[in-house]
Amino acid sequence: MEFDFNNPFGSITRLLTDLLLGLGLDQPLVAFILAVVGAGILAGATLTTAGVFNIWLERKVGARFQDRLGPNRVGPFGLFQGIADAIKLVLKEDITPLGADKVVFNIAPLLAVMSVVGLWAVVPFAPQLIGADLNVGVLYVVAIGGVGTLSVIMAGWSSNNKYALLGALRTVAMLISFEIPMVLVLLVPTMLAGSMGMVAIVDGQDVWYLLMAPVAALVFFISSLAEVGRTPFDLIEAESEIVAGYNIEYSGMKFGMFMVAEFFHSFTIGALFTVLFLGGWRGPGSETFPLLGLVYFIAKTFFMYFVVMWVRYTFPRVRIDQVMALNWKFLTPLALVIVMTTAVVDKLALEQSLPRTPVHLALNVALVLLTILALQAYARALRRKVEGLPEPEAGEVAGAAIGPG
Amino acid sequence: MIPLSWYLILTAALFCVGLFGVLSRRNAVAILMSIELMLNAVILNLIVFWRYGQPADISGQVFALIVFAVAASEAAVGLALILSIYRRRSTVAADDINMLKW
Amino acid sequence: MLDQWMFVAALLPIGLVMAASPILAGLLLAPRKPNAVKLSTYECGVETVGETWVQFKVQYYIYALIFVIFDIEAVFLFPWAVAYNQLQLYMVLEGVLFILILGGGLLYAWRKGALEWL
Amino acid sequence: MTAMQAIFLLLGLITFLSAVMVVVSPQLIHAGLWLVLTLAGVAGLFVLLEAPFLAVVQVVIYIGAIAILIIFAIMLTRRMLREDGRQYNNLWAGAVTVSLILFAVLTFLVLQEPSLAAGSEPLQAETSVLLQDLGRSMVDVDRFIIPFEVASILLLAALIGAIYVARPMMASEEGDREE
Repeated sequence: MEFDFNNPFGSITRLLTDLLLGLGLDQPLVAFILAVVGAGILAGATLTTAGVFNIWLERKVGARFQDRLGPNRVGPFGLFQGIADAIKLVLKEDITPLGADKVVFNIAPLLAVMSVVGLWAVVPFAPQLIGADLNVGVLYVVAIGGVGTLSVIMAGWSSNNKYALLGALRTVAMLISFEIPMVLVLLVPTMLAGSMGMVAIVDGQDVWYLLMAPVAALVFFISSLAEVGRTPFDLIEAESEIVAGYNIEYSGMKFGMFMVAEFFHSFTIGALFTVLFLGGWRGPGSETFPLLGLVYFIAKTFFMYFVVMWVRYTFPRVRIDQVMALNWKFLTPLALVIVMTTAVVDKLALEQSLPRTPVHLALNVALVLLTILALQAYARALRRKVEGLPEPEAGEVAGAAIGPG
Repeated sequence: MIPLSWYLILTAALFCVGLFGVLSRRNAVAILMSIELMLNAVILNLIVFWRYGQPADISGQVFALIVFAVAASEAAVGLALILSIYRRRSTVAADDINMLKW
Repeated sequence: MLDQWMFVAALLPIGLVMAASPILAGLLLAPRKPNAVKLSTYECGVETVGETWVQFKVQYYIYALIFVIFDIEAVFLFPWAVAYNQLQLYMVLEGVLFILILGGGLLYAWRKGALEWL
Repeated sequence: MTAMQAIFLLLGLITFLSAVMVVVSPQLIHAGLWLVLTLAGVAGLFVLLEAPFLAVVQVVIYIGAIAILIIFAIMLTRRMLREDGRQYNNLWAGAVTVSLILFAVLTFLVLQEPSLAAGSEPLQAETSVLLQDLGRSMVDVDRFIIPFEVASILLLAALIGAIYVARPMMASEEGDREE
């Protein structure tokens, strides 16, 4: 069989399949072996990128934002800093506190990593290069994210530490709250592509969904930032309030796993955003040269990752009551409105045979204007209320976070 | 292939485990968890019969989805009631909650 | 269909193993000298008072409650969104009605102050 | 035994054993975590039954939402449980008997019926086509539009009811702080 350069990834799979079949193995067994090998490569490559390269990148970029140099001692430009850190973490003593629930305590970091690695199963890197083209891809992403929530609760509960438990409850409350607008706006790409499969969503993006649904993209971006627990939503690690959050009792490599999961997750956000709203691997020439598609995908992903870092080093942390209010009183209603209007307007546009993209853009502009007006009215009402009342106590909210415990 | 009877025996087992939990646990939250087990057995059974009976007709899946909604509503309201009783009576043991006795 | 899921079934355990292997390496390489102070609960050096199980606020439960309801709503809408291209206008409007009914629930929660972080 | 049967047995075993652990764990949080494993096993069985949508729905709703709700409730009612050693009521022996008898009867009935030994036919349509059919049927006036809208009203009722029940607790907590 000759190698088809227009379809390199499909060809490699076929070559390997033929090779293994030639060894006299059964068809299902070959499929299983290929799945295991592919999964191993995928998990290894992404985890190494996240654990070693991304942490270096983030520290370097963060340093530049703050007018520092960042890591520059180990290797060229400090590139091997991540490896040095990993070695250090491996050599650290691993402490399991007294009174901890050992089994749950040890499973929690594993689940945290697994929940992020699992997300990559449905990410299409290039044409024909996807782990599993599930036709429920979008919901699968949400489902695997739920496992991450579970790992937080397990870590916080098993540590037998007040701060860990408090941090975990807070984190979980925030994670599940932000899941709602995220799931709701995921309906928009699903609706536009007519499928939940990631490949179908990428194929449907002749025009990037960022242009057709910018507000939905923004809501998705904000809520996924909160899902990762990145600044401005890093209440998970709010040192000044709850020491260090749910992973306070973890040390050594177990803590390292939580950290890898977090960095990996914010990188994954970039990839998911790319697939859902930035056209995935699509770009000029990517149809004929799939390798170019891979390059586009990686470039877009790293760009989105850069935006995540940009946000992180630009905005201050938000208070927990503000975060919750932002979610329940702003993002959730907005997401509901987006879903409803997109559904109706798109159907109307199709029936009147109007061009889809301008109609959607007009809808989004109108939505933004209405949102601004609503926010203005809300702010005015709030100001009137505050001016009518005496000044609220400053310590009220900080004290409220802990509750009558 | 997997015989239909295997699935049915498994769901029967799940249901009976749940039944045992409902009948014997003292803690109201544990009873609720057992009810969730039973509901899950039911949903699994619905899907099994959909798959082995009439896979072309989607109604089995619709039915299962509605049961999901019912299960979630039941859990939400049930747990709220348990919490409320706990606040008043400081107990979650089902056999101590006997205000409606007479 | 099932060979797609086989990849997921392979990836999730591999993710677990990849997370477990550095931890196991740590078990082999790292020193192990536990003592009572090291193993005690970390609270910034302050002695732990009382049990871990302080009473938590009901507000956490209420958020989880509203979350459950809206999660199910979104899940119900996904098949509707997948079939969107084949739907007629009145069918789309039925989906909108579904959202509006639950939007009423959000409004109720808002009015009752259930969304406030106290 | 085929590979499918082996996978089924493995998943079934995980599901069943963790279900047993749910009802026997003395510590409620552990019971909750075992419940999560049971639910995951059932989700795996859904995949095996070629209902991938229900599998992810099972994970999203049950593991991601209901299990979290239950764990929150356990944490909020924790104070009582730890002192309270007795996990079973006086009926437990009867409960074991009833459950075992029911299981025996059901198994007996299932094994009696020869038509139940058959395997499944392959699906006629792609699962994605089925998913579209599912979506269409839920808003089609001739099919399941009433259950669909009633489900939303049910959810609304559950939301309002649960908030109505839970609100006095919030009010009392506010009172606590002011004291």
